[in-house]
Amino acid sequence: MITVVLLGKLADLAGAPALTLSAPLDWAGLKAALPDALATAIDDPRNRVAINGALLADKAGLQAVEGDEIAFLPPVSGG
Amino acid sequence: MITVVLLGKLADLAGAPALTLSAPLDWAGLKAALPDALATAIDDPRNRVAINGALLADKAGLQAVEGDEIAFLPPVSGG
Amino acid sequence: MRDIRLLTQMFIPGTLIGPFTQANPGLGGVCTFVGEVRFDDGVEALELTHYEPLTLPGMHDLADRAFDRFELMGLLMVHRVGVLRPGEPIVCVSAAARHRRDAIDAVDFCMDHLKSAAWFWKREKRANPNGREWHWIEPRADDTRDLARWQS
Amino acid sequence: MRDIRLLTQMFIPGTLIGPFTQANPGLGGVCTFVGEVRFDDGVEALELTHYEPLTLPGMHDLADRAFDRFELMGLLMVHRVGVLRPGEPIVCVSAAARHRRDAIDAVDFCMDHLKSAAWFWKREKRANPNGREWHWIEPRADDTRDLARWQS
Repeated sequence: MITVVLLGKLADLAGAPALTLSAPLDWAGLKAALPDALATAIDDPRNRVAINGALLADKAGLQAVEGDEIAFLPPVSGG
Repeated sequence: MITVVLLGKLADLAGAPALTLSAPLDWAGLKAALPDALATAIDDPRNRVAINGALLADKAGLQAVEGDEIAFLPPVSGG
Repeated sequence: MRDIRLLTQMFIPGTLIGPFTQANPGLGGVCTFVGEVRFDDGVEALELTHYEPLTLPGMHDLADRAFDRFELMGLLMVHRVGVLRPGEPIVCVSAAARHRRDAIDAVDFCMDHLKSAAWFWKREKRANPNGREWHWIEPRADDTRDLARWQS
Repeated sequence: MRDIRLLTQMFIPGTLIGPFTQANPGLGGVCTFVGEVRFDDGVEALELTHYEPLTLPGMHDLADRAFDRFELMGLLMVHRVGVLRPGEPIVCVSAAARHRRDAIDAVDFCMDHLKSAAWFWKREKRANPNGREWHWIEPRADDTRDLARWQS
């Protein structure tokens, strides 16, 4: 299993703060497994993606395996 | 009587934090009544002069009468 | 003295700053900023979410950069997460240094980065005629501008 | 809330800042700077003289300018005079505002002016092989430069 953690308003798009998906997943597989609105949102360059706590410089290169945690991080809120 | 208050290192030049002089005094009279070193120091534009708590823009225009307080203010100390 | 924390409960800044100051003997100055949840019209609560694997390491990273950039003796950086009510402290940054410029600038630097570059997401609960709703707070242009001051 | 004081006795900044913060409900942030007498080699005491008819009015004048220049809710400005020992607080400036930039900049502004443009004279008592002597502290170029930042 792969856990997807959704931060900020991306959690609203998913309707939940976390999702569980089957391993393994590449970027295309991940998007196919997500609700449409969320799949579109994570392509937006302002939304960052981390795997196991490390930000991805190249989202499309994502390779997630069993036990991994993926996080979707929208722009942080100012003060 | 006129009180002369000496601040900072000007008090060292006078040997006391305050002096008492006879009224009235103009700038020349004041300088004549002071020890030489102090008379020279108060001509230095970095040393300011106040009368009754008001800074003088033009020291040479000083006119002090009975009961006045003159203050000699060297540059303030930075932190 | 370096003290970096995420807190899930209400805190009283004075209880942190006294011991922090004591822990940096020989300092010349301490600058402290405390941010509180403002009483804005209709806002009943503020919720801060964070992403644990990034947020605390990000704060430590920011502290490293502050120590590199300024001559500091100590740095305290405490940030709340969870649900806060108006008037509660949300952030406290305190810097101790031999000289005031380093202390003041370090606090300014840390605050600008915590506001715009740290991994926090905020939403506020607002009362309106139809009840209460949570609204996400968007990044502000001001905060991005503040951050740009430190790029040189 | 405006609180400007010259103190002749040791003070504890925390006892001033708590009530000051409470006295400005609705604030977004409070910035505070506390300066202490540093433990410099051989320095046993610092004496601050002031000239009453100019010093306190000068601090009020500075407060007026800070209120004009920044959007402040409150300003606390407390300065010691008399003889202080290393480790004792010498100055405390605290600014409360809706936004952090005003609070931080107001403290910075007041500190720069208190250091270079307020009517205080300092001398320190130093121990040397021949005993103990008082030495006047001269203005520093750094302080004049800091002040020039606010001329624009």
